[in-house]
Amino acid sequence: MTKNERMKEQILRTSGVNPLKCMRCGKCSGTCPSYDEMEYHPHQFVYMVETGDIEPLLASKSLYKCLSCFACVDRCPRSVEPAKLVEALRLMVIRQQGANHFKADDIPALVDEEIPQQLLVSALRKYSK
Amino acid sequence: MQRIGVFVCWCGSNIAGTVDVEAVSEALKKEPGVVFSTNYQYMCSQAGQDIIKNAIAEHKLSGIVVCSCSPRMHETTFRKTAAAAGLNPYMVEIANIREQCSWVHKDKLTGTEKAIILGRTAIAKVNLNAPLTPGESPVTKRALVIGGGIAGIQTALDIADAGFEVDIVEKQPTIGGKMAQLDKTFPTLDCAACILTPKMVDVAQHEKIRIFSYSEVESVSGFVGNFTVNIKKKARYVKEDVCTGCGLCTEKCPQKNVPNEFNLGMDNRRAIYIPFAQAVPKVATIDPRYCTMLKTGKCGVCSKVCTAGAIDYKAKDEYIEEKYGAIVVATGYNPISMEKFDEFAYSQSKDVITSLEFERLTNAAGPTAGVLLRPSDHKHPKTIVFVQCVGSRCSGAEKGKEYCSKICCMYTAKHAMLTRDKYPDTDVYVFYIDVRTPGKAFDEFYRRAVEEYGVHYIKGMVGKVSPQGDKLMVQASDLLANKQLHIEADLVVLAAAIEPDASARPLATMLTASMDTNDFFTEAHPKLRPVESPTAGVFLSGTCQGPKDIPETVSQAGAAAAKVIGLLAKDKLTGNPCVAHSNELMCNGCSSCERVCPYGAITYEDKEFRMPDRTTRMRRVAKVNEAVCQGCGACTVACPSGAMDLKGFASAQIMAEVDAICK
Amino acid sequence: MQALTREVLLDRAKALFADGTVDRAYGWKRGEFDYDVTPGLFRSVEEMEKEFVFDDFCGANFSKYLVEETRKGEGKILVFLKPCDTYSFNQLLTEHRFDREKVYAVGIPCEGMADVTKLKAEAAEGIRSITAEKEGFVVHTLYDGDKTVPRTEGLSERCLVCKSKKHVAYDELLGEDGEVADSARFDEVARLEAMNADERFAFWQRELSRCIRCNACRDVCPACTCETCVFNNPNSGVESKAPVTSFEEQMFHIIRAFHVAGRCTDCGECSRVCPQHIPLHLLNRKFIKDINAFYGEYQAGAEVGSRAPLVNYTTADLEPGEAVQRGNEHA
Amino acid sequence: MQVTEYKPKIVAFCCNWCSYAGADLAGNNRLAYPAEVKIIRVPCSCRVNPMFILRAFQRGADGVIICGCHPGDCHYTSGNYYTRRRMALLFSMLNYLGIEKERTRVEWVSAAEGAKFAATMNDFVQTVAALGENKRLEDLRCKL
Repeated sequence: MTKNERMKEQILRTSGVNPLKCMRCGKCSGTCPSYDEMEYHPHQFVYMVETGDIEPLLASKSLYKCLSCFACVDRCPRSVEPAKLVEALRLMVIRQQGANHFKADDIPALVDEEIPQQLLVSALRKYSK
Repeated sequence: MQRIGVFVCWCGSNIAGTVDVEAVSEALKKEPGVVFSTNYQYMCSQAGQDIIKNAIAEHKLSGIVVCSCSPRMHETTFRKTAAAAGLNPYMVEIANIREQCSWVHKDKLTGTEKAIILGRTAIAKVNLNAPLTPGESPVTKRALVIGGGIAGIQTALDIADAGFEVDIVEKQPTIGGKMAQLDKTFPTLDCAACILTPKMVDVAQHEKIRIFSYSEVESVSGFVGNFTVNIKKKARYVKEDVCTGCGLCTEKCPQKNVPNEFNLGMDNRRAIYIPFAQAVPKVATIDPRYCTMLKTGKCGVCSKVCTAGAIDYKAKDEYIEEKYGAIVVATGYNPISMEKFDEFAYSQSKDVITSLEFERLTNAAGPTAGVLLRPSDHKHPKTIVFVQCVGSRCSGAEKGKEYCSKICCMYTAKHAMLTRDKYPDTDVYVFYIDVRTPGKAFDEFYRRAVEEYGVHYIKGMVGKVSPQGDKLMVQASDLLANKQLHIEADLVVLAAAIEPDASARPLATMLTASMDTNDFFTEAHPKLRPVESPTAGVFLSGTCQGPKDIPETVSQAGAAAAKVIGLLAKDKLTGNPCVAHSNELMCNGCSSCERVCPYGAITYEDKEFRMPDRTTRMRRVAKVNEAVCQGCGACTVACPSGAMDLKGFASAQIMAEVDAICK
Repeated sequence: MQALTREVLLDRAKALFADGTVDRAYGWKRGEFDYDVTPGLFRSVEEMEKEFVFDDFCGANFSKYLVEETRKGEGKILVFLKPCDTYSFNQLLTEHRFDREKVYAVGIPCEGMADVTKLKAEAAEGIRSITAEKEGFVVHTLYDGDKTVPRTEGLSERCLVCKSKKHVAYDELLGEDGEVADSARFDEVARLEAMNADERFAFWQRELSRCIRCNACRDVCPACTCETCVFNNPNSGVESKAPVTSFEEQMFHIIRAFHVAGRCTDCGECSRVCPQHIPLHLLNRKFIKDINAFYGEYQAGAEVGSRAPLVNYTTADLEPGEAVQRGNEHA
Repeated sequence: MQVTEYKPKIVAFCCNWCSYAGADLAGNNRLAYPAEVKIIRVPCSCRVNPMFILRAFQRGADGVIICGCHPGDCHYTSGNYYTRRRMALLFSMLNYLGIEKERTRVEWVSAAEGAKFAATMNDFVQTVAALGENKRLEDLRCKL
C-alpha cells in the first residue's frame, strides 16, 4: 500500500464517506459559500480523495476556508457528505502535527454575543484533535 | 416405483465451471427410482431435449429430473419436452443447480456436493409425483383499461380495433392524461394536442369502447379470463348523456376562484367546469368542494342556464360491476413534490416552476395563452435557468428518487430550444449532470439546442436559488471551468423527477400485482415479458411500469394490447393443475380452509358416506373449484385433519424434499 | 359442594325423557369408586336413576361426544354443560361438527371440580372414599381415619383459575348463571416465560419425557375431533402410535398444540386426564396468551361463527421475529 | 474421528413468486451465500406447514428459514399474512419450549431483492453456525 493509499484509507475510515457514491454533479460546489476563497472546491475534495491525491489537499489552505456549514452535506443528492471529508483531512493535519490547538474547555472564555456560536463549533472542528 | 431419468446440464461452463457434472450424474444414479442418468452441454437445446425424449422412450421413464437452471427459466421447456415424448408434463422436476448453486458458490467441491443434494431432493419429490391434467376455464371477451392517458388510449384503441370490447376507467373528468397538458413533443416538435385529440375522439366514437370517466376501480376479484371489477362512477352532478358540452354553465357559475388543476393551479376555473376544450367526454362536472349549491343549497345558477336540463344536484356515486377477461394498468405518473428541495426556493417564489408548469406557460391553451410570462409579474423573462435531475438520481428515499426519470433531458432541451426560438433575446442556461439522449434523433435534437439555438449547457448543478427583489439569484457550479457561477435569473425551471401515480399502490393490492420499491409495477420478466405483470391477466402500459417518453409509451401500449388480444382470442384457458384437493374421507367440514381461501374456491356439500358397518352417514365436506383455485396452499395448513393437500406440492412431497436435504 | 344436587338434574332429565324432548342423555356415571366418575350415555330414565351422579368429581366435558352421537338416530340428546363445557360446545358448532338441532343442552352452574390426584396424595393409602363437605374435601381412609382438605387445596388447577362461570350456550339453564372471571390462568405460563431457554428446555424435557403416548389428551380433547387424526394417518408423515422414541418430547405435543391453536377453549381436559400428570394445558395456554397479546383478546367458543385467529389476519400484524420477543415479555 | 468444520444444515422455504425469484436474482448477480442453504420451492409461504419445519429439525436441520413476498405483495393476496400469524405463534411456542429462537426465521424477500436474499442467508447461516448443532429437536434415529 502506498502512502497515499494509506492516507486515503484513513480518511475514509475517519470520515465514513464513500466517495464512489459521488455522481459528479457539482451541487456541493454550487452550494458552497466559501467557493471563491478555495483553491480546491468541495467536489474536488471528493474526487481527489477518491483518486488518492491527498497530499495537495493537506497542504492547501482550502481546508480552513470550509465554514463547516454543511450545506454540501445537506444538499448532496447522493449523500456523499463532502464536509465530513474536509473535517477528516483537517484532523489528519492536526494529528500529523501532534498538537491540539483548541479544546472544548477553551470555549467558555471565548463566548461572546458578537461571535456566532457556529463559528466556535466550526473552530473546534477545525483545530482540535 | 417410479422409473426416473436424471439429466444434468452443463449450461456451457455456467454450471460445469463450478459443478462436476459427471460426478453429479454418477452420484444420482444410485438414488432410489433412478434408472438412467446422464449429462449434456445444453439440455435446453434441441439436441439436449432429444436426449431426454429418447431416454423417456428407451428406458420407459415415468418421471424425470433435470438438473439445470431455475425452473422459472426452463420448467415449461422441459415439461413440453416430456409431453412430446408422451410423458405427463407434471412428472418433471427441476433441480436448480445454476442460480442456486453454481452461480453462488465458487468452490467446485462445495458446488458439486450441493448439486448432488439438490438433485437428490428433486428425485425424492418426483418419486411422489403423480400425473396431473390441467382444468379449463372460460374467457370473458372484454378488457378493462385503468387510466385514460395516452397509454390507456392507445391500448384501448388497439384492443377495440381487434374486435374486443374495452372499458376505460379514468379518475379525471376527461381522458387525455398528462399528454393533454403538454405543448410540443420532442424530438419532432409536433403539437401534443394535434396528435392526441384525434385519438381521444377515436376512443369516444369507437363502438367497442366505453369510457367511465370520473370513475375509479373499487375492487377486483377473480382471476385471468374471469375478473369481476367493481367500478365507482363518482357523482359529477351533471347527466353525462344529456349535457351537450356547450359550456354556458362554466361561464355563468359565480364561484370563480377554484384553482385550475389542468393548468396546475396557475389560473382559476369555476366550480362547474370542463377541464379543457377538447375534453372527452365533453361534459361539465361540478366540483363538490367548491359548489355553493351543493355546500349550502343556495345558488343553482348552472341549473338555470342549462337549456338541456343536465344538472342534477342529487346525483349519487354509482357502482357498476362488470366482468373482464384481462386488465391493463395504465395509471401513469406525476411530478414529485418540490417541497423537500428548499434550496431551489420553489415554495418561496412563483417564478420557480416545474417543467410541467412550464409546458402550460408555453401552451396556447394555457393560462398565458402561450405567451411566456413570469407567473409573478407577467413580464417576459430575459434569463431562464433550467435545472435538471431535481429529485432524480438521489440516494435514499428521503432525498428523492434513486432512478433517472428518463424524459427530463429531452424535454428540457425542447423547452430551451423553443424558448430561444420564440424569444431569441432570452438567455437560456441548462445545468446538467449528464445529458442522456439515447433515442432516435434525440442526440441530434440536443445538439441543435446547443449549436443552432445557442442554449448555454453548463456541466454542473445549481446549489442554491435565492429570490432577491424581482430576480432569482442562482448559485451554481461550472465543473468544467472550475468556477462558481452567480446568475441573475428571471425564471427557474426545475426538471422534477416523476413518480407513479398515488392510485397505483392500492390498485396493485387489489390486483395482487407486485410493485418495486418505487411503486412502479413489476413486469413478469424484465426482458422477455415487459408488458405483463406477474399476475396472470394483468398487463402494464406506460409509465406505471417505469419512466418512459411518449413513443415508448405508445409502443408499450400496443404491446400490452397485443398480449390482451392474444388472451381474449382464446375461448378457454388451460388452468394450473397444481390446485388444492380435499380428501373427503378425512375432511371435517370445519370451514377453516374456506376462511383462508383468497379466491372463494372452496364450498361445502353434504355427502353420504358408507360406513364399515354398512350404514350410511351424511357428512359436510369441502369441495375445491379447480378453475378458481390458484394453488397457494393456504388451505392445506389451515386444515386441521390434513385432508386438504396441494397437487404438485403435496405435503408428502415437501417432506420428502426436507428429508432429502437433511439426510 | 355443587349448588345443584344430583336430584335436581335427575328430575329435569326425567321430565325431558317423559315429554319426548330427548331420547338419550349424556351425564356422569358412577365408577368403581365414588371419586372415579366416568362419562356415560343413558338411554332411559331407569339407567339414569341407577347410575347417574352429580357431585364434585364430574369434570368430564361431553361436548366432543356429540360429534359422533348426533350422527346416530333421529332423536335429541340431552347434555349437561358446565360453563366451561359450553365454550367447547360452541367451538364445535363453529366448526360444523354436529347438528345443533339434535341436542338439548342444559346449562348447570359449577363450583369447581376436585383434583382427585391431589386429594389422593393427601392420604398415602387405604382410601375408602372422598366426599365433598361444607368444610372441604374429606378423604376417608381405612387406617388413618378421615382427613379434611380445604376446598381451595383440593380443586383442580383449571377450576382455581376458572375463566368463566357464564354459560355461552344452552337451551335451558338450571340454577344461576355466573360471570366471565378475571382469571390468573396465565401466571404459570408467565413464570415459564421468565426462565431462560435452557431452563425452559429442561422443564419441558422433564415433563414431556414422561409421556407414555396413551393418547388420552387427544382422545378427550374437544378440539380433536378430526375424522382421521394426523397421528393415525400413515400419509401425514407424523403417524406414530406407540412411545418408542423422543418423538413425544419433540414433536407430538407441539404438533397437537399447534393443531388446536386458536380453537382450544382452555377447558383443561388434556391435563385432567393425563395419567402422567403432564401440565399439557400450559402449551395451549401459551398459544392463547400469545394470541391475546398479538392479535387481541380471543376466546374460542365464546360465540358461534367467530373467526379463529389463525384463519384471520390484519395487514398490521406483528412479524414473527417480534412475536418471539414479545412472547418472552411475560406481561 | 475426523474433525471437520461444523457446517449447519439450513432449509429455506421460498415462495415461487418473490423469494425464489429473489434467490435466482442473487444467482444472476453472482452474490455468494453459503452452500449450506438448500431451497425448497413452494407456491406461497403459506404452503409451509409447521409440521414441515418440525420435520426438518427432527431430521437434523440446524436452521429453518421461510421467505415470502413482502406483506401486501403476496401473489395470492393474503397468503403471507397467514404465514406471518402461523409462524409468529409457532416460533413463540418453540422459544417457550426452550428451542433456540435464532434457529427459525421469516424474512420477506421480493423478486427484486437478490442482494437481500444473499445477505439474509449469509446472516442466517452465521447465526445458526454460532449456535452449533440442533440437538434439542433432532431425532437421532433419523440418522440411522
